[in-house]
Amino acid sequence: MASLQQPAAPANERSYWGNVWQAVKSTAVGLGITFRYLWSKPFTVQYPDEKLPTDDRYRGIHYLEQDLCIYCQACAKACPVDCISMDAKRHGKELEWNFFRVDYQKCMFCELCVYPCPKDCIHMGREYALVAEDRSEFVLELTTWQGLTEAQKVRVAEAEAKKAAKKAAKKAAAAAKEDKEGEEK
Amino acid sequence: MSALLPFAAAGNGLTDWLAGLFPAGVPFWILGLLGAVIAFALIMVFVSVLAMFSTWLERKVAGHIQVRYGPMRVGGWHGWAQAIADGVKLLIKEDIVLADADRALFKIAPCLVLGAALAAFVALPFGPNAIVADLDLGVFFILAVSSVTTLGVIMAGWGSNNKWSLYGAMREAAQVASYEIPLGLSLMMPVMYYGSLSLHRAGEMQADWFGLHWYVFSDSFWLAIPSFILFFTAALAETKRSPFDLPESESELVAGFHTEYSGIRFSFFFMEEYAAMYLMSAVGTAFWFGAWNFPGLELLAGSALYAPLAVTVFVVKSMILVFVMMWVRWTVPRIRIDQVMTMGYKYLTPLCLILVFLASVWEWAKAALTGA
Amino acid sequence: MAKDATRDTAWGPVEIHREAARAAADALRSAGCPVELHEPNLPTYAPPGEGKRLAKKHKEENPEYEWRGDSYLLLTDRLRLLEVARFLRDELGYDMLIDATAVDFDAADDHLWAVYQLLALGRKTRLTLKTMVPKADCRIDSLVPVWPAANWHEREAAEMFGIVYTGHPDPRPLLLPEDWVGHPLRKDYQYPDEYHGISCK
Amino acid sequence: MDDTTMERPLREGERLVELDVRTQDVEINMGPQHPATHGVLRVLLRADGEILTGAQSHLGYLHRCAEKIGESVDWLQYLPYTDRYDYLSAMNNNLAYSLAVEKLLGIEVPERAQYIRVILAELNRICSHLVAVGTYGLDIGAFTPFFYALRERELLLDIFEKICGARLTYAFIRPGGLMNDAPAGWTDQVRAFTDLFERKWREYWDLLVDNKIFVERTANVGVISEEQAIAWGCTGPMLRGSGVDWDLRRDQPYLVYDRLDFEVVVGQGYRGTVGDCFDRNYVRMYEMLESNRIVRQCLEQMPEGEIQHPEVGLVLRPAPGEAYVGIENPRGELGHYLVSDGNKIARRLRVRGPSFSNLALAEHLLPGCMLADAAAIIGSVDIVVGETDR
Repeated sequence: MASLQQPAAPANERSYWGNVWQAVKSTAVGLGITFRYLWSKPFTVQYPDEKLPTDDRYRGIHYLEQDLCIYCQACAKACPVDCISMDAKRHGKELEWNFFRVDYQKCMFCELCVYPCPKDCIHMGREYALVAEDRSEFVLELTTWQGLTEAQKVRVAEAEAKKAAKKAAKKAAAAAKEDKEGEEK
Repeated sequence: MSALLPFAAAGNGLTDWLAGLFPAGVPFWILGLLGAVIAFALIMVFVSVLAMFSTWLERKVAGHIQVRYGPMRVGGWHGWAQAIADGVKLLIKEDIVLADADRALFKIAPCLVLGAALAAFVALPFGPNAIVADLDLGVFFILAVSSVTTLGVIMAGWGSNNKWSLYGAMREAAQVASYEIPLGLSLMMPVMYYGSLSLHRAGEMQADWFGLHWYVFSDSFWLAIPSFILFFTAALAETKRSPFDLPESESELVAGFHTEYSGIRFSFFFMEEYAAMYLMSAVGTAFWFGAWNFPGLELLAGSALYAPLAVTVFVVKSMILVFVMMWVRWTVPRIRIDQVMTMGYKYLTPLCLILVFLASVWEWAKAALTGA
Repeated sequence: MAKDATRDTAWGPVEIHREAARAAADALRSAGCPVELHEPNLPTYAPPGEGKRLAKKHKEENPEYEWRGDSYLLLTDRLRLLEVARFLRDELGYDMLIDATAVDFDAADDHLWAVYQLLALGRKTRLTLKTMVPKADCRIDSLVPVWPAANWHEREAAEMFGIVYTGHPDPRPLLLPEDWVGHPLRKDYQYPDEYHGISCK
Repeated sequence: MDDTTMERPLREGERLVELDVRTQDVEINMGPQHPATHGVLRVLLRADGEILTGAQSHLGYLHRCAEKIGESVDWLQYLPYTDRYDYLSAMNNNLAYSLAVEKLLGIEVPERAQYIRVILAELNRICSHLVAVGTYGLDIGAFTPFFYALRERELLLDIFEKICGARLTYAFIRPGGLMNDAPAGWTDQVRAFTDLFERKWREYWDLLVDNKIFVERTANVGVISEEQAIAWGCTGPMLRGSGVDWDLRRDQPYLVYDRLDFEVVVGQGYRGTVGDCFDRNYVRMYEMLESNRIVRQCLEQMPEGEIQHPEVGLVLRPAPGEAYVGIENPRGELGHYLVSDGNKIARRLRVRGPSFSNLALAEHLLPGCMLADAAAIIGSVDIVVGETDR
């Protein structure tokens, strides 16, 4: 667009009638532009009633795929502001979740917690409005369940039973061995 | 508008109408006082409604010019009740008077400002008969009284004990005092044309040509149009509207002279601003744009509809000019104080003087040619 | 696509600045100024797998710390800073002081570095000028008479590192409150427990 | 004001009368909360009526210890903090920091990443200049251009949101490349914007910059001479507005700027003196168009490929050493001077913000101007207090 190239500096029009003319002309041009926009459709939306869609990559409030999480703390370590805190108890392979909290007073939505995750289980969500009456309410709990799920309980019980059985078997074997040794003596 | 109906029916002068209602022998001062109270009440109601409507309109105009909506929530259709909500909020808000303020001046200032603006409405012809007092010096009275607001602004600026407010007040003083001159001079052209300072007479004289014999369409149109532009520019400065809103320029003086005001006192300044805008627009309408005259309106003369319609025409015409003021405000940047002075003294005043000279020659020549 | 001669890396020209540093060092030496030219190697990225252990390797291989990066001029006698600065500006065309700051590399060190980034608009070169400021006598000449740009940078360095810039026209603290205790960017800085009744922990 | 003071020798019979008028200057606080100081900057003004007789900036209200934080977080963890110095040009800040870390690491990012970086940096420059020009209008008293500028900025923010997910503080250009590749349809969106923008640009020019009142308010106000700009270390539009033909993108090219064809816009006293407020604004206006051109060329030249250097992980350990990289931010040269001791945390992280140096000069421009010019001059410097205070 040739018209948008930088123009050469004009002679500084500073004569009396030049000033009058420029003032009237430039104001008229401006009034024309604003008048056109007066009748155009507004660009904004009525926010709470009408929400613009956020993009797929939008960085909003996190969501956690809790069943994938292995409690490795990689996200918490990567966080520049230490806003992620988590606690879980390990039962062998199973995790008994206590909490997984993100403090949204600190969080700056930089997405650095998402990259180091080995299981790809923490994501930036698309929610952005977070309103609370108390500061403590900005600390969100991302887990959907605490403690053990029923399935986990079953698995833990099975594992423990297995362990106990193994132990018992070992004990029995040891006892048997002892008996045997005793008999031999 | 219904509030103005008794006016319209009143004939020329409220006291005459009142005299008819009371038995003869009631002292004149009682009628006068009663008339004054009624007139004040009517003007107050009119100005309140006007200010509410204007704030709403201003915000809608600003919004739509700026590709947004403006207020949309309160009251349903395009937030029409927003101004009422704002008014109620301002009324019930705490009235803060600063500890270090000059309390007397601080409290008097808003009343003085609004009072002066209201007083000027007395001489406005809303319709052929709807005028509180048809003064022979009508427009002179309006100019004189409305410039009293400056005093109030200076009191507010000084009384606030805030440096920004003081700056606002000083600017107001300099600006309004300067622009009285071009404002008065630009009114000389229509005054010479009509041969009268009365706005009511100006309205009557523009009734010919099927209601279109407005000053801007008359044989003096080549004087009318530039003189109106000059008048309008000076009126913008007089009413502290952008680009001449230096006394309250928010990017420099925070909020200028009303920085420290809140609640009802603030709303007085607010109402004054819109009242002054309307006042200047009404003077412009009365002198340049045919006052209450409109094609076809004459046909209704004598019917009951005539008076209210005439008032409506006048108010609508004035509101169009108010709209132009708003439109200008949301288009142009703000002038610096020395440029305001330059513009007033080096541009508007000389141009007005040139026009006054031309107009006097023209009117003289017309009179000489027609042998009047 | 032909590469411009002024650019040799994606992060900007390097060779030109090295060349400029050499030239400046020669000129300063011949003018009798006590400067040393330091030309560390440019950092090279280790092959895959070794990158993360780079620092460790460096320490093992070079107990003395191999220093890498931009070449710089080290002024050995800090008392002649003003003279050197004038020479750089007037004779060598370094007409712009981009940055003046200080570095406290280690709490155990007995000196700070005062670091100046210079830019020659005409020759399109940069130069880093460094000098040592002993912590025991933490004062150095202000460069405001040479480059007014040093004004705020020196004020900031003064409050952050406790360097006294002698001859500075306006030595008030800039970013910190007037009554702030300590110099926060020193490595031995102790965080205050409270400031005007506000707990800092 | 030009013909108010006339000093001439006394004529015959004249005598000079000195009036014993004692006036006292007013001291006014402009800020920390003031509409024209663009954030929490406090300028203490001394004024004789409307004429300013002195000015002094007080900084530090927004000091967030960026450099101290830099000495306590990882190299990569510092990235989100760079967004926050000049929050209007966060992409450029990311880029400046990433380039400095890459220099320490000794790596060059893949070509596609370089092109996307340039596109993002230039779009971000438009974004930042739109706010600069718009808020400058606000300072002068014109409200509407600000909203038009924000409208186009919104489209840009959508573009940024699409590629990185954030709208203001991106943390997207990271040492070693980019956080993510451009999604499908992104380049089309950018191209559509570049076409639209040239049309809309004309509106700002007609409505604001060409307006007589705007010209009167800015021309011959706050004139910075070439020597002054250089001596005070002004960079960016401040320097170019004063007529110095200097642009790091051309004179010390980084990334792929040496392959792109663009003009360096220099103030030429378009409406008044070279180096006045109008020229600085003029430079910003035309730089937007040049950035638009650069974006177009990048879209054409951009190759396919990787966007991340293969060996750069999430924990960086640059070799012991130091690096200074300065790039052309919308407001001037943003330099990072990094000192590493080979650990995963910086030893010293110095940020040289352009607004910081530019503002240092501003207070020297104010005395002698009018009170309203204070807003015009501080606005034309276009500071972001997040950067002056860091």
